[in-house]
Amino acid sequence: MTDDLRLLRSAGARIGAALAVAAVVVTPLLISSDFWMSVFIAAGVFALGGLGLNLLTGYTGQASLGQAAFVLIGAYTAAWFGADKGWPMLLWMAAAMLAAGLVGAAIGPFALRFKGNYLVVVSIALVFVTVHVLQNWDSFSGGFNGKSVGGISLSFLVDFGDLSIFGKQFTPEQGLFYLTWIVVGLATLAVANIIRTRPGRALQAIRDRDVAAEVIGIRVARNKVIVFALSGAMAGLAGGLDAARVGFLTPGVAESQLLLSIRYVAVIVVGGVGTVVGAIVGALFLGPLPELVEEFSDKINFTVPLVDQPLLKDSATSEGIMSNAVFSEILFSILLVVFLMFQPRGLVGLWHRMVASLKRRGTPTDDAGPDIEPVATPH
Amino acid sequence: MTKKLWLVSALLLTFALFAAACGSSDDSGDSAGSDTTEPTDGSDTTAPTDGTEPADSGSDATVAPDDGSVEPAGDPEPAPGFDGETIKLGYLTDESGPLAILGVPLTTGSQIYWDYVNEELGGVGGRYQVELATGDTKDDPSSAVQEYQRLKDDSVLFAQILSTPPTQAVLEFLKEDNIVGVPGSLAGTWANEAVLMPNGAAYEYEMINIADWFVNDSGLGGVDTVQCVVSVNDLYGEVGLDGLEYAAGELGFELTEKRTMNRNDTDFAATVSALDQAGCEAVYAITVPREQSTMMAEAATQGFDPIWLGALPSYLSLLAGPNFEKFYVALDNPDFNDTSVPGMVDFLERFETYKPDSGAEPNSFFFSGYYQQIAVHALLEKAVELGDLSREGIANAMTQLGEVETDGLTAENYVYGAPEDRIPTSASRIFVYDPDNPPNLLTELALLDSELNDGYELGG
Amino acid sequence: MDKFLQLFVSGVALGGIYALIALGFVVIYKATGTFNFAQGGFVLLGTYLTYQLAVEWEVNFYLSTLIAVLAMAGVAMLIERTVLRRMMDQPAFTIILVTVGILLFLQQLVPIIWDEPGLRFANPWLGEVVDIGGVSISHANIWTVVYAGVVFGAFALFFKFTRTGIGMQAAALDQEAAAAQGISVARSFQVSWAIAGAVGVLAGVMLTARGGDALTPAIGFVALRALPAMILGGLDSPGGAVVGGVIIGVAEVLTAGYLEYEWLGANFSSVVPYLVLIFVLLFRPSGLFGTKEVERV
Amino acid sequence: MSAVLEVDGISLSFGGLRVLNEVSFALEPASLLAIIGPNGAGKTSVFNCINGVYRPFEGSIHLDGEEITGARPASIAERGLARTFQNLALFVNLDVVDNLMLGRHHLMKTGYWAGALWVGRAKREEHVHRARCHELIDLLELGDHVGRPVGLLPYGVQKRIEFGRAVAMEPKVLLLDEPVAGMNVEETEVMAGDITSVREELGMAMIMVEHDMQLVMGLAEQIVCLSFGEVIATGDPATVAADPEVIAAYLGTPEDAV
Repeated sequence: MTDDLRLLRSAGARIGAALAVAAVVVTPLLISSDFWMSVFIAAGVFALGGLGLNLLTGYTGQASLGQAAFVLIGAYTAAWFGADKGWPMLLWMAAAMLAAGLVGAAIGPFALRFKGNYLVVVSIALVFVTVHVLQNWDSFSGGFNGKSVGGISLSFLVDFGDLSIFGKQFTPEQGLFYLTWIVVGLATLAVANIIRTRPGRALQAIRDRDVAAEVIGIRVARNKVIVFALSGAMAGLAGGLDAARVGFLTPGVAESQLLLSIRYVAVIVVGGVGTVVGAIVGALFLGPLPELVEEFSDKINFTVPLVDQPLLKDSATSEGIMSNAVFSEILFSILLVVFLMFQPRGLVGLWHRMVASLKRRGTPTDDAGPDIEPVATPH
Repeated sequence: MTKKLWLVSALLLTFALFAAACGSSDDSGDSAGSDTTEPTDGSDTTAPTDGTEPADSGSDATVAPDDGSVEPAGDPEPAPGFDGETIKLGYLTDESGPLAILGVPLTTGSQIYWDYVNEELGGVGGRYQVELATGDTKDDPSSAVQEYQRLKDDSVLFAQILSTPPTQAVLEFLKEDNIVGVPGSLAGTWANEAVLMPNGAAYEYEMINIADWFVNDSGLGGVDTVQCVVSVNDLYGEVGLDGLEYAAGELGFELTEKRTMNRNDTDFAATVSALDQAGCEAVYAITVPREQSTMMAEAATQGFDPIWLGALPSYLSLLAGPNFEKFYVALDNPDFNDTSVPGMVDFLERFETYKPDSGAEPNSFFFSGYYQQIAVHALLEKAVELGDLSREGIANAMTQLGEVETDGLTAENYVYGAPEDRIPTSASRIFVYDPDNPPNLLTELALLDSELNDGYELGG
Repeated sequence: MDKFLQLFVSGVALGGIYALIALGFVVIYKATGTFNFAQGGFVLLGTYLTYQLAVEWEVNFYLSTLIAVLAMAGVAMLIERTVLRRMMDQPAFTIILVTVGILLFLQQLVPIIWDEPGLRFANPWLGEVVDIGGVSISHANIWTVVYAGVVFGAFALFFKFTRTGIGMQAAALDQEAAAAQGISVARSFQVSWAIAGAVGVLAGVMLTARGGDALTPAIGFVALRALPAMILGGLDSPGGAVVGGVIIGVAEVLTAGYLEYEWLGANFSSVVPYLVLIFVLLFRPSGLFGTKEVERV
Repeated sequence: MSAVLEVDGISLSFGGLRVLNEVSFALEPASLLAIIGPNGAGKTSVFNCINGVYRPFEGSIHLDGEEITGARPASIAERGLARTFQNLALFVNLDVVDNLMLGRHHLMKTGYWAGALWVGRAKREEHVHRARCHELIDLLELGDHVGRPVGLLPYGVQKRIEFGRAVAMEPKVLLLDEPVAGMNVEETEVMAGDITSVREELGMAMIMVEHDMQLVMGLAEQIVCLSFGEVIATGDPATVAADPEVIAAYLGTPEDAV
């Protein structure tokens, strides 16, 4: 009777989880390139921030374009405590989560007052204000000049910055890869657990019908504030890890941070809104995309008949219609629109549909899968 | 990991000692530094490396000794970015971000230079063809680091890293991997980094030069002129302002109104009004080109018509407009029509030959991308001569490079070496906007190296 | 006092541009009930089209603007027909994201077509200044205000007196009821997108055609600065968009003029629109002139 | 004070329009009270006042002797009041079990930390309450619908699930807002059976707003008739049905009258 309480209900899910763990363990053993490691660390960072955003948007229905602000806050807090003050890893991680979480909690009350469209703009405002503060709070952030994150500790039980297991020496990038994906794994487990228990159900109830949720005894306000804090904290931790990857932080301009926020949204849209693994799937799909374009650009240079030019420019100097960067951006925008239009449940939904259709072919029972849009933002 | 760190620090130490040894024999050189001699043939002073410092007893510090003679030291071994035939150079530039306006022509200028080397000289050392690989930083540290990681194992060095924040971000990695990088920006602090190979006069010197010129030589104003400044909010704006404030203090004038601006600003109504209301007669512009031109257009609409005194990045050769004839700028490069400068004649000729099909006119950004590669070329030639194109070999070559001749393309030649041994250029040419002098629409007024520069400490 | 007046006039002109952009946001919100981030893309593409005509092909400036206005109306209708029409029953956030995707697409499309990073675009009034009591007002600024006024007036007349306009208001209130009354919801959506595209061109031209190298793909995002103006005025109120635009524009320019170098930080003015917005919303959650959202159980 | 819910002279108005005028009634433990009246009489408004969605400007409401006037809905729910909605208010993307589990939200304690860690009480609690929900699903014969988002289920089933969710809250008082509205005859019978079996098994007090007079007469022990926000009759079903004022109020909608 309580079989449906298991985290991984089907054999397929269990195999999938085992494969995922194996992939994390094996990848650095197979790939030594700092570049690809860096790409996958970045994907892990996106997965972590996306996981938080999915909790907020996918499960609670709170629209936000502010995720980049929390990532920034986390990154700078990590740099301040981890690099400047030399705190050990767990402490700077906690600080990054706490700082971003507190800002999230402070935004929460706005979410009570503003819904849907207004909330989106308030979250955009958060990005503008955060960038402005970081640009100007020199003593904390280094202002416009940015801040070095050199010397940040990656050590807890083992030193991920100088990892050596069974005599196998790993590069710092490989160590950070392990650290990042361990964190992503733990966060995924935590989110999955929250979702299948009382607090997670409450969030979904708020998403589907907040007035009814209140009426059955769910403290909507309190839960919204908590979920903003949680989502912020996860983004903050993602920011801290990204700071360790990049080694240098600048606040950039608000518009570019807004683009980053959109990227986080795209990660969950493409992966699967309101699904636990959606953020990971989306991040692994979208994260390496520009790099793949860059890597395989020579394969895409089929000639366009009229102009007789390769489609892509390998560099800014060679001829072509568009640069690799522009191509991957345009691909990204098209993916976002196409997924929203034709596959709003993302890759995870696509997978479920495929599995369902395969099953149907085996046993001719009419078991049309659920096809309800999971994000139900209050209008 | 630790082994790598040891190796790098041992190497750096070796170079430092090396440079110290060279420097001591060369101490008399002043900032005009026209003697090309010492560093190149002083290179056989390898003795101190072993003797003085116990710390470098470890491993690979021995790369230094095998460069002893002027004779070619044999063909360089394949190394990251060098397969024995082709030398690959990494370019971290902005192809699609806010600085694409600079990044694209800069890289094109570089490409023109290497096309010339490949076609006409047969490549570096007459043998090795040079290829460019670009990574798009979008002027963002995160992308810059990612692109750095992508290119680093396939580049002997980074021949251009555009803009300050990406350079700062990549610097730690350059140090760790001991790869030489050429910043595409002129912040004076770069001169202090062993792995960086700056070009041209630092922004600080540019501002000191133009202030000195304006107050003392221009005949346009003096210390009593109401002078103001607009600077961009980043390291470039900051160091430029630092140089300017130093100059103001030394020359005895006030900066009446100080404004800042952000990259990507589009509305300058308030800035222009404030400058106008403060009665500014001359405005120093430590700004970026697109925004500068927008600000000047706004000034025109408000009927505000000061003298503008710009640093290199504030200027774009496309400038044209009703109130631009009072625009003065400190640049390194000579007048494009000055046939007395041999390097310029070459540049224009090579530009015609190798320019992209789109049919662009030569301008300062193509030019900057071009002339920056002269030093890179000299460095590669040196490394080939020393028979080592590995990272260590190139870093080593830089300590021995000495003065690089630019055939008059810079106001002064840069003398490379270990950081404390370098003699950065500090001279600038002052130009005025001149619509009748295409293609660059500038006419040279002066070439000067302000005396104040000697008293100014870069990165201080 | 001169400084204040000068800044105030500049602020009103900037506000006029914000109002023009915000009007584009409002018309779509009024008809469809969602945000259209692609408005920034209309501003962007429309301005480049105008540039292409007026500068590259040397067509008369006013004629260029008119052609671009018509062309962008068409482009916007096309986007509505091919993308948004299929998404009418989706949640608001999904639709917002689709429009964000369209914005990104247009933003990448433009540099493919026009690959110079910055283009100079000048209006015919460049450098023309009127001096009124010590305050110099550029013709460009006057035209901006005139444009905003004319567009707003046309809006008011359109919604009040034309069949389509009245139908659109009805469709926005209750799509089913409107359909039952024989009002074509699809048609009202299409018209609203066409108007948004057209208005975007005017806003973009006023924003960039001021002589500097101001025409870059980044202006698609500059349009986002008009969001506060729209929200401040009330999402569904054209009059509110104008008032909101002027308030935000004046606030931004005045803070830039008076608060530089304070502890608030450099370029504090760039966040002022958002701070004003949040402040006002805390007291009036539906903006100054917006329709109050009523919640039903 | 034996009544489990006491509504005492509450009045409500919206923008000067008086919706309720000094409405009073009392609900005896384990009984079923029906509120009837023509459309717009204020029946749903009474519910909204009781469960805290609206706040009456005068009068008081006591739940089990405790004043709940003006408290927030969540807090009233925690004190033992559940309701269903005239227009369904289910959590459409969740399945039957989760919807019922949400009904038990206030009976559970697991917070974010415990939930995330899935240890000790969180796990136990989840098992216990889930078992309870499955019992209820069996009682209401909803077993066939487990595992699918309730938004995809037929309307009649959704109505019953909403009823189940309210029952799962184990309230002292259950408010049913038109439980059989829009249902066909068979569905109505099933619903009536559900209501009866819940009363028999669990013995909770209920208030029902309903137009289906046949159902009302069959289930209710007491009827309150509202018209234009005022109570015009109170009493057992036979008395109220015979009340001339009630008949007058229903004129024009004869199909509702018995």
